[in-house]
Amino acid sequence: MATTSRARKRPQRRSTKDGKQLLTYYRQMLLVRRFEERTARAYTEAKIGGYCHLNLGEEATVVGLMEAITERDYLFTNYRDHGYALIRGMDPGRVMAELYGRSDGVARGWGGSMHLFDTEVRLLGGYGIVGGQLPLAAGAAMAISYRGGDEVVMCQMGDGTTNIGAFHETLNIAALWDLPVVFVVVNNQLGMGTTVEMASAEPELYKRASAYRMESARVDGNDVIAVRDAAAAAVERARTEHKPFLLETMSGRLRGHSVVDPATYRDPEEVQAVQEQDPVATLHNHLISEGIADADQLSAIDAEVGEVVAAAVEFAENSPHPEVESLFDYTYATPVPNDSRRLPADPLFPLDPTAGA
Amino acid sequence: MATTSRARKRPQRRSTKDGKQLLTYYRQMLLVRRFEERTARAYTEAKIGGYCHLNLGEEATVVGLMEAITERDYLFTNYRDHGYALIRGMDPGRVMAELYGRSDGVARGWGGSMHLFDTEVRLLGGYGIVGGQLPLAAGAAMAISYRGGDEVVMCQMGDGTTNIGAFHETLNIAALWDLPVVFVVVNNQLGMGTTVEMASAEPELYKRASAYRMESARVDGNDVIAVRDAAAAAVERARTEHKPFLLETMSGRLRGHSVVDPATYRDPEEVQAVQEQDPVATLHNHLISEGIADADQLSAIDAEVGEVVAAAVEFAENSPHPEVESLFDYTYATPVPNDSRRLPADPLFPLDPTAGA
Amino acid sequence: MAVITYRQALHDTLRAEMLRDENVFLMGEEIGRFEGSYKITAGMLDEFGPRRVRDTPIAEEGFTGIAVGAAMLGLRPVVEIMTINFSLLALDQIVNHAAKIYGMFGGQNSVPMVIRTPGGGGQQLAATHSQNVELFYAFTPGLKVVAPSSPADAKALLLAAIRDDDPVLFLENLALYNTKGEVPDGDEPGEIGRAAVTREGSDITLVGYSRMARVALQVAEKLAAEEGIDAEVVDLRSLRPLDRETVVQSVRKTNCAVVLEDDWLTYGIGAEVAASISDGAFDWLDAPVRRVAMAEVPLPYAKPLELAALPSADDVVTVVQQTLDAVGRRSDRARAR
Amino acid sequence: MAVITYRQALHDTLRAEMLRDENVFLMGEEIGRFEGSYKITAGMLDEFGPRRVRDTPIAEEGFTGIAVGAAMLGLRPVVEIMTINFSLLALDQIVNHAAKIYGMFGGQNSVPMVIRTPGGGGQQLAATHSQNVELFYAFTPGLKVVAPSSPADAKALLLAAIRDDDPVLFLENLALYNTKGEVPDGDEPGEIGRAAVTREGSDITLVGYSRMARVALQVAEKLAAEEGIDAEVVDLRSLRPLDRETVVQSVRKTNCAVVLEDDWLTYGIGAEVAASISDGAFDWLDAPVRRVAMAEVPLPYAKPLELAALPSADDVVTVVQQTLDAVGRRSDRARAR
Ligand SMILES: Cc1ncc(C[n+]2csc(CCOP(=O)(O)OP(=O)(O)O)c2C)c(N)n1
Ligand SMILES: Cc1ncc(C[n+]2csc(CCOP(=O)(O)OP(=O)(O)O)c2C)c(N)n1
Ligand SMILES: [Mg+2]
Ligand SMILES: [Mg+2]
Repeated sequence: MATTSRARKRPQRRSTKDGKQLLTYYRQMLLVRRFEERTARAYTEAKIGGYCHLNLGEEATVVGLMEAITERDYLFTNYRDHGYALIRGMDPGRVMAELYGRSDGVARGWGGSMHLFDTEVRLLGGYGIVGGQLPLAAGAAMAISYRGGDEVVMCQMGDGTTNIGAFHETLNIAALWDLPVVFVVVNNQLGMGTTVEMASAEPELYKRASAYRMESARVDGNDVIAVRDAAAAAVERARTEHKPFLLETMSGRLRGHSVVDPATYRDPEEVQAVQEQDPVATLHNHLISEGIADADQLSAIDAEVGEVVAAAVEFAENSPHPEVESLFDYTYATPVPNDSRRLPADPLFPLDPTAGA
Repeated sequence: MATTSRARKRPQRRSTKDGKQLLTYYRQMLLVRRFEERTARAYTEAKIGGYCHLNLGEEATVVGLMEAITERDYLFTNYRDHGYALIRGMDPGRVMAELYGRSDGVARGWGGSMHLFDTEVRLLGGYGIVGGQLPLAAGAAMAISYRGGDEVVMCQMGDGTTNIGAFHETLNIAALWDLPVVFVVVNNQLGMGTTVEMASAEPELYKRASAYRMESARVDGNDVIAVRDAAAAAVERARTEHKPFLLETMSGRLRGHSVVDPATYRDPEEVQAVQEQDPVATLHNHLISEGIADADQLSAIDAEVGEVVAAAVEFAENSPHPEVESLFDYTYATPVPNDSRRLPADPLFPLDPTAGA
Repeated sequence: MAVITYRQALHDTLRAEMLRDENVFLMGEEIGRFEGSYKITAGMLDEFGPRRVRDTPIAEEGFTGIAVGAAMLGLRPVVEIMTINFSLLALDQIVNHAAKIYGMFGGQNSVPMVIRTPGGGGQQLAATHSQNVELFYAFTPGLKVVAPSSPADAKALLLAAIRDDDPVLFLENLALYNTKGEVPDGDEPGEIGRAAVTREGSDITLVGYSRMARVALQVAEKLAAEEGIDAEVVDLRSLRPLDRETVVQSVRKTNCAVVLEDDWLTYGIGAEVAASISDGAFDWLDAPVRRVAMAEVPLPYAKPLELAALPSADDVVTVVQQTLDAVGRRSDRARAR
Repeated sequence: MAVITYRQALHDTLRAEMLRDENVFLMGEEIGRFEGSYKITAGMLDEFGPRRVRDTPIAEEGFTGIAVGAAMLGLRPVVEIMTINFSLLALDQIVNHAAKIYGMFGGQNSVPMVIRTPGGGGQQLAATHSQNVELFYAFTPGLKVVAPSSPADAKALLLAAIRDDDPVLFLENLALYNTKGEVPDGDEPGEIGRAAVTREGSDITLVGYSRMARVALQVAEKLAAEEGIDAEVVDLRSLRPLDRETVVQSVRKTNCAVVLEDDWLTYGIGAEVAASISDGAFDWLDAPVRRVAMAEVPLPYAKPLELAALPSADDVVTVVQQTLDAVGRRSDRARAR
């Protein structure tokens, strides 16, 4: 049997240092929260197009995970990627500009909401094909181990993603080749409208690691410290022992699958349960009840964060649209003869061939 | 944790009825053995083309499995399918004719060695794409459960097949939807030249069922009774409880991956170990040492089987090649206008268009 | 004859076929509880229950193959693949299995199934979610591929596809779902493998399918109104089999053609159409067959880039004019000779 | 210049590139312990060890995607997919990922990798193992696709592919592995995106790639020897980018063309070639461009059926003759006018 470790218990008491740390996390979680709320608004204002998926309800998970990796590590995510980008250190203005499809966007407006990417912070992409990022992440880990490096790759995915073939193929090879990659299943209990129980015959998803003799754990995704600690242990192990790990975080989705989804398929009780566990509200209350901060301090943080978000929107609004002339600039990295650079109405051959013949 | 049951112990003593049964199985195993040996010869004589994979070393597994399903059940296999076809009840002459690519072949010469198929005996195909048969088999099981039938589907595959995405996707859905399908991993310890340990991070393959809360077991594939009993239990459970099962049978490959493979990559010791467990020789010795039959009786069976095989070859030799005129007969079941029926030199349009215009 | 949307035509037809034939059932991601990503199957789970409206895990290869296997036993699955981009994950089951089983086993077992899936760019879905890869299926013998452009054809061809004994890829288009048209009552299936002349004209032939067949009609009306150009429009409707005859007959009348397509130009569907016209109407053609297609780039997210890359009605107008100019130049030269 | 087989040219080039650049490594099923299904990588595991010669599990989507990820970090994986048929299982990683990553993220990260894979029917491998689906890759912007027909080009283009910063699909062919030819010493890479005129001639242009470029040469020699027909042969070599210019220039000289391909006719690679010729050489063409391609069926196992379905040298001769007849008929008519 594969060994799987249970979720760690969270520490009962926290020191002052923990208190400060928690305030920092609160600020980060709030940044994700306010950024996503603003994103939703921008989407309804038609400033943002395409599909747009938010991290609302996953703030503690996002922040906890990002705390567990260092600058030199790599990150791959799915399309629900705004929060990761922000906390990983992408400039909020450039993230918002990407959502707006502007030339100052992190991917020059080519990727949009689902495809944030920044080599600077080693976030090597949000990906829109469910499961597509898994082999890529394992490949990055393979490159690290090929070179004898000590970086680690973190690969985020959703619960629904554990049912696709790439999950199986990738976890097997990662375990077989001792790749330094930590797979994280952000279990928000839904893949669009499908529950975990409707989609996974083993709904305790972390247990699936046993099919690859891979270690795994489940943790409360609404508890930022618990997420951080579980992820940090997995990352450390990957770094020093070159073993992959499967971490499952349990949280909820506060809104629809994407901005346009009214999520009418959900039971009111289910929604209420998720709202009651809102990680931002919970941490807010915790900070006050533990005497770490008072309501005014927290409002001040909110105001600060609000300014960051407002500045990001302003930056995006003012960023120019990409030039149509750049349309053919990113098909190939190495130029080759006879590459097509035609717009839809351009002819294949000069229009009056006899003229030049 | 998923529940997995250990391989059953085989009964220590056998009754006379068991003895008779064993003789029948011996005859069937020998049919596979002699048929495959003859096939290898025909291949080297260039009577058979394409890829050609033999069941040599898997005779006890093949016979045991085929004993566990009834006439009304369905079978899907990989390309290593000759033995299954014979024991399932396809006419040996028509099987050999298929290998010869003749019009009396079970698939009219269209499929060849890898693609035996006969609706009569409900063997719905040998398949050449590794893992391709798994979704199909689950689909057949879905049709059965859709209609409320009590047939069962058996789906054979090799050890190497457990690493491909379709394995994961199919087992998950089969468990989720309670499909009456028994998956059988014929672990012959190699996928071409790759060992199980080189390919599967969990080399005890039956344990992978736990990722789907599916029951599973491992059994000695060289012991025809053990295979039969383990498979029969799984089939019975699928029939009555509508639950899928994963059965792993352990055996060895007596020759190369396919007829043309000299298997120079194998250690001599490894090959010797496999030869020492040769299921046909083992059963031969067992029948004699237990006094179930004497050497003459067994030789007589061998002679009989030899005649069946010789007759099959003769039938194949005499069967006509398919007519070139039939080339376009099996592209579509429902005819449609404008379907292409052109040979490579045929024009798209009549050659002198002005003539008819 | 009611005027309904393309979406409604699909929905109503699926529902009618489910009522008519117990063997017909639906399968796909989010088609039940979520009522379909594009709501084609809205209300179906409530009406028919989970036995006949199956929400699947995210496992395109698995569930598509399960449909193939179910079809082998005589059920008539109608699979929804959320968009054609995701069908690439099921390609092995579609191309190596669904398309091969009838032939490879010598005609013993047919595979009566339908795969419904929408293509189409223009929704700012970026490079991996905006592809038009119907080519992959249209290229594959053993499959049939239809691509209706109107609500009426959506109904007629879906009826035909469900009742056909072969695997049929049924191409929809995100931009067509809300378009409206007259749809006949009754349940007369269309014919797979036949194109339609959707507008008669004498000056030039416009050929398209799916969304671009609709664009072709709009352009033809505009050309007639604004420039007095009388274009004939051929809607391919079926990509495999391809009805070359109808296309070529039209070009033999008009003597020139423009092919419209939403996919990439090089090797796209239009390449075959242009090659076939150039062959079959060789002695009639007065100008080269031009194609209006998507620019050959991974489609960018940013709106101005996406707009520039996608073929538009204006692009078609430009190319029609250039083609008629070329015809003129050639007749001038002929006159001068 | 040594005369070696196509197989040897590939093997030697891989080995040399492994020695030259530590970032180059090999990955695929059975390439190490088994020494490759077609023995291209024979001896490589012994020489370079398992770090650089990686036997993978049977998991095309997984290991191809792992190569993409490794390439993103600057390694230069050379992946072997056993035959192009199995590449369909990796299509999502090739088309949705390898081909998209550079563009979709605005040019931040290139994907320097090579996928080597053989196509080709004619080995009685039946319907699922005899397909030629290079079209799927040739159609996809972001990929480069080369299809050498000679040992010399195999070497030159493999060098170019490995050193190129983009994902390159390198098409081999089962029937070419044992063919021989002169191969220059040194390590000068070829140029991706350029066709070659491999035989000059004035009567007709034959266009092919991979195995069919070789068949074209053989047919040309035969036509010259037996019928005094002087055919020009263009070997496409690169399918994406496609060098239309070289093809069209040839046809402007010979005034007629036949396109040879191993894949299915409708929507096959030849459709684009024929359409491009018909467009770019419109005023020069004296007869329709004909294509010689595989019959549109799932390829049967039985030898006589397989032979009938596959394009042969004789088929090409027939079509060349018919084309020249048509040219003759047309000049007769012109003369009569
Ligand atoms: C291969 C593939 N199939 C289907 C989709 C459509 N799709 C987008 S998101 C999604 C649900 C994913 O659920 P989960 O993995 O739980 O992630 P979450 O959205 O909850 O973060 C689906 C089915 C897709 N993008 N890719
Ligand atoms: C998708 C796919 N990849 C690769 C191959 C080539 N191939 C044929 S058999 C085989 C090994 C299969 O091993 P296993 O599943 O153990 O079956 P066995 O041959 O031992 O019965 C491989 C890699 C294939 N047919 N299909
Ligand atoms: Mg989820
Ligand atoms: Mg095996």
